[in-house]
Amino acid sequence: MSLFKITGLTKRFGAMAAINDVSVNIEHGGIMSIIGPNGAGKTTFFNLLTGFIKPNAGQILYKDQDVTRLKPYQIIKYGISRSFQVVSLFEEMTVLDNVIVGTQRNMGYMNRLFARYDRQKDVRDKAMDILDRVGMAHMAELPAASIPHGDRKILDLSMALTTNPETLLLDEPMAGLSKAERLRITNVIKTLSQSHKVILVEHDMDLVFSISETILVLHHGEVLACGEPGTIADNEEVQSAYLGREVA
Amino acid sequence: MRKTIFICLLGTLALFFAPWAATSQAQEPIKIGVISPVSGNYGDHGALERAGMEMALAELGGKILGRPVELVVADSETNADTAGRRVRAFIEVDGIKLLMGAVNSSVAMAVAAVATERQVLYIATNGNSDELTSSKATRYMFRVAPSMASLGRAAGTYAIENLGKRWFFLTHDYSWGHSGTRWAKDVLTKNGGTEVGEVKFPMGTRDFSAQLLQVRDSDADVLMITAAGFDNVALMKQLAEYKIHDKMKVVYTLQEFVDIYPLQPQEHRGYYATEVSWDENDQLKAASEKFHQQYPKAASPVFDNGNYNGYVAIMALAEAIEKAGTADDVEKIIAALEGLEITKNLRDKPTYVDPRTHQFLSKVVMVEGNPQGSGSDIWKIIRTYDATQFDMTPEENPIDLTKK
Amino acid sequence: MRRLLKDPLLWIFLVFALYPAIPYIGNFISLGSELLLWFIFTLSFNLCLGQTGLPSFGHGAFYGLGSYAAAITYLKLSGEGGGFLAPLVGGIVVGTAAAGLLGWFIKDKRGVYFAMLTVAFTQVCFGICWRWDEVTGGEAGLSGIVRTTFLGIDMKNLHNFYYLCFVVFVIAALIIRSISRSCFGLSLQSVRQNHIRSQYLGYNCNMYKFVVYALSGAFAGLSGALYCLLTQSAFADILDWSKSGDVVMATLLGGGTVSFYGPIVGSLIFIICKNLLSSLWDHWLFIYGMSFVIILCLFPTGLMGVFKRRAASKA
Amino acid sequence: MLTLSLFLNGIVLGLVYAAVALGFSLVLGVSGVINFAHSITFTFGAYFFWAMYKHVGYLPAMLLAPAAVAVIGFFVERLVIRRVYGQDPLFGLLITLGFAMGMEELIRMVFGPATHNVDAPSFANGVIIFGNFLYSQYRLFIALVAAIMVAAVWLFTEKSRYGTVVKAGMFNSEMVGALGHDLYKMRIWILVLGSFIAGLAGILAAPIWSVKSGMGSSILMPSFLIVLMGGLGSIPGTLVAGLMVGITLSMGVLVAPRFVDIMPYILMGLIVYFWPRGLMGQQNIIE
Repeated sequence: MSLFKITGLTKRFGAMAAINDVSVNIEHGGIMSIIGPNGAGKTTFFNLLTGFIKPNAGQILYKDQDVTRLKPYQIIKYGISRSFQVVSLFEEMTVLDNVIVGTQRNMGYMNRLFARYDRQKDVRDKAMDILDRVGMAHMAELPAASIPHGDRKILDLSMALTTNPETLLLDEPMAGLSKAERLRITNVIKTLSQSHKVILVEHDMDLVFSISETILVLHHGEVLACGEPGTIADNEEVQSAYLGREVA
Repeated sequence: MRKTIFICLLGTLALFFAPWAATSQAQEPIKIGVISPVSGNYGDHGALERAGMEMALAELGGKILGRPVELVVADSETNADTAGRRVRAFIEVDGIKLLMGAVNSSVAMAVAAVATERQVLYIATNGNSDELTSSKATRYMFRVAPSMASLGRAAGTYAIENLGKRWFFLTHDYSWGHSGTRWAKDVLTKNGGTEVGEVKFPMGTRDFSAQLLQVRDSDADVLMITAAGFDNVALMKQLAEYKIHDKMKVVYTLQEFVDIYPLQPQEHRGYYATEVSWDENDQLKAASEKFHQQYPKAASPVFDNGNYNGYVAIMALAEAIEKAGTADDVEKIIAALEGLEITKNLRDKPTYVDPRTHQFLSKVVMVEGNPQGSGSDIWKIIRTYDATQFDMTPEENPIDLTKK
Repeated sequence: MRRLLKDPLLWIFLVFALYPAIPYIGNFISLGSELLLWFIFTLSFNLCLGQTGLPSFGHGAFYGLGSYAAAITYLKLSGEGGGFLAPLVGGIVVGTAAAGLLGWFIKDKRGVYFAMLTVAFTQVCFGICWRWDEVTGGEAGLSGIVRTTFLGIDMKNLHNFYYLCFVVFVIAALIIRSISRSCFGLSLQSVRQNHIRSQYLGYNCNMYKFVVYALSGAFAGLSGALYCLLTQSAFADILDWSKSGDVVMATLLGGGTVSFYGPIVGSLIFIICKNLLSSLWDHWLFIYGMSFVIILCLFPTGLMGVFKRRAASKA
Repeated sequence: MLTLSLFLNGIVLGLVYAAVALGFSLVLGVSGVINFAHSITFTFGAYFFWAMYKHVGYLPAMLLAPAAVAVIGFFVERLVIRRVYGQDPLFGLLITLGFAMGMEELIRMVFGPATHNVDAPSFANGVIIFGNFLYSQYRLFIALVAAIMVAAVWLFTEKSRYGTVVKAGMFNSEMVGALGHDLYKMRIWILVLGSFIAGLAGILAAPIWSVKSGMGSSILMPSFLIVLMGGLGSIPGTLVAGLMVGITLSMGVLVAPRFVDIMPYILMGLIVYFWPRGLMGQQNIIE
């Protein structure tokens, strides 16, 4: 059975259909990239998948369980987690505390009334471990608001790991990163993809075609094409959509 | 960082209490704690009350039993919660044993609660609610203004005898308003009148068009109103605007000179019960003249309920202290006050203090608005009743403060 | 032990433990008790505003309902026979129930709408209490409540009652502080700072808002009940939204949004300056209004915000 | 017959309340500031009108007084409101609330605490009577003026060029600034216009409610409720919500006369609960 089974998914904002009758199956394992010009509905697709907004029509099955109507904090339990296109952090907390918020929830410590959050050794260790994996351990005590943009993007990604998910939805994790940082994150994504299913929204075509097993092309809220990088590369519709010629 | 908080705490505490520390002088003055509104919407009513007190004190030469008297004022902000706090500070810090004042009943009740707990004397000047001298009466509280029983029944008696038998009631919807209507209804039913209808309107109502349309729609020949404060000023204007006076006679169970004075002459229409009228006798006329000179900016140019009650309160306290021979023993002063005949009340007949209910009993004056009048001549006296005739009888009000 | 000495809460406890002994200031014993109750109320209010970002502009409703509940429990239940605990429990129960009920209905609302719904709630309560003569005594309020003995200590004595309030304040302050520093406290902070990200980490934000609102209602009910016993009466005036505005102003003045001690410093200055100003000048409201504007314009995060920023710049 | 006159009276009241809330809604919509100093401009309008209408005549005073209030509005913007743009709206609410409290006491100092009286204009002083039905001409006059005010502001925001830019400012002030419109100047003009409207509303209310220092605080809450119910920045919404409040207050006398004053709060609670952004509200910079 496939990981995601999406049938007839539609979401309209007023007259404009951001996602128009999308039906696609997403398989287990490896990296899948979603590409498409700006405004193709990629972020809306992510919002629908993670329950942040409710679709007007259609159904989403995750491992054959219906998650269409669930809210984000319920979908997390199924092992789905996401990072954000526009960095979304807890600005007044330190880098470590940002991650601790996730790990303490995951370890079930979140409702302790009298246990001091900064003295829970096991929660801190798990958080530091996650920061190690993305190479940010040295920034643990810095306020999240003061670290450079690149590191904030990586912190956003690492917070998605705190709910030890099976499926990771990363919304443009590379946007605004320096060359070195892009390399670092690509390796992180590669190692993650062994253990997790990674769904990536990305504009960097060489990166997309080099690391992804399957590619889904969205255009005006509809599925233009879905398949191996090879078939997508020489698909005229995809090229015309990107080169701006309207399909006849 | 820790030390800064500590210093800041101590600093503000010390800063707060400086002014009060400096008030104790050599010869021990008699301190009277006056609690009435200073700021806010009712500030001018409070000022009027205090002016009456100051004037009475001046006439006594500022001394009782030879000791100088000092009026210590606290702002009640027409709020029971704040008034209670300020009065407690009076008692605990300044050791004040004599309290006075309050423009509305909720503040009077709050101060009475503190006075009972701390066993100090409190003379409520202007709260009219019945509870003050019935269900919530306490040994440590006296009340100068007549109860709504006297005012309501006086207005009701005059109306039933002269104006008509079909009444419509317009009631300010809080406990004071209810008591005014209750006593007027008492007179109505006892004299075979019929109640055509009643509308209660909430505090803070500024627009009475809805209520007055209902009044016009009824075929009553008397509109009995119990309303006070700024709502009442707006109501008076709209009574004229909707030409209610053409259709029926308008009667107020209590009206303040201060509320009507700023209105247009043609809005001075209707029959009102009031506690005092400045032109009752020459003594009051002279006193009003003197009052206007000393306090030109006061809310009322003449003696109105507010300043008259303040005046009588000081005179009563002075006579009681003289009779008791002490200004410090509260129990003795209470005993002296009970049954006291207050002669310096600018009236021909002294005010009698009923020992059973601690209610000051004097007169209730019925007046009729004078649309042609100008300046202070806004109404003319049509009947004077003796308050004892209408106050709550022992059956209606079983309270007896003389029994321990 | 050394760490304990550096803890500001300990210094605050010390100051207020010695408060009655302070030469001149100590005479204001009732004001002292009231300050302690006001601290409990503003600290629990700050659990909503400073910790979870809930602008509860009608929080006075739970304080007022708590004091009414205590008065009614006393008059109906324990009567003359004494009974000091029943009114306190009544206050807490009604405070929690009212906050829970309102919290449940507005748990998904945010910002201005949340604030206005709480104001609507407190105004409706005020309207009802002001008119319901049979139960709440209407405008004349409820009186005739007498502080009897509690655990063998005669509560009529003001100093005993002051120290009862002090003990309750110490317990409440420790509980609230530990909550604000606990894992649960961090969860609340995550709801305030970024409720979208917090949902994606698995937190049911609306439920947290409801729970913290009910919890703070309990403390507000408790302080309201103790206030009723202090004044031995209960009036509808506390329920008016301008009273609720006072608690918000005090917390902001002190810097509640950035520091746990903000509400304490804020309410201390707020109550004292209000009393001090009003004895100095008839039109004190003008200074009061203007100074509030100036302070908040210069120090948006309130006084404690200034201390914190200077401490941070030194670090 | 009574219900009909109460309904008509509700419409008249509704229009006045809509006009009162108009200035508040405009400022809240464009600059995202909850301007509680609105009550001050309302009160100043009434006081200035009372001070000048005997010397200058009724109609000229109806233009001069609000103009004076607009000048005060300018200074209010420079002194207080300027610091509040872009901050958390509740912060703006508290600062302007403190400011309004201080200014109210200032008015009391300058003009004295007593109530002043403004009598209706000569041309609308009488009463219309047909059959048993009676209605005061003055209330119809102010309903008319209120309707004109609401229509004028609606036309201004919907039709005129400057108005459309202002309306766009309501929904995305950064974008409008980015497009080259001097957002800085626009906000000042909006507050000045808002003060003008509030001053005019104060003049309409003066003869019925009489002029006193505390009159501003009594319209503050109703205005805020109306704007929330109608939807932030939506002028038709303010009109509809104003009418609803007016009718509730007027018809409420038939249902439960005792609880008429808390009905608007209950109404607001219901509407905001089911329509989170108000009847006609859209996403706004407030959120």
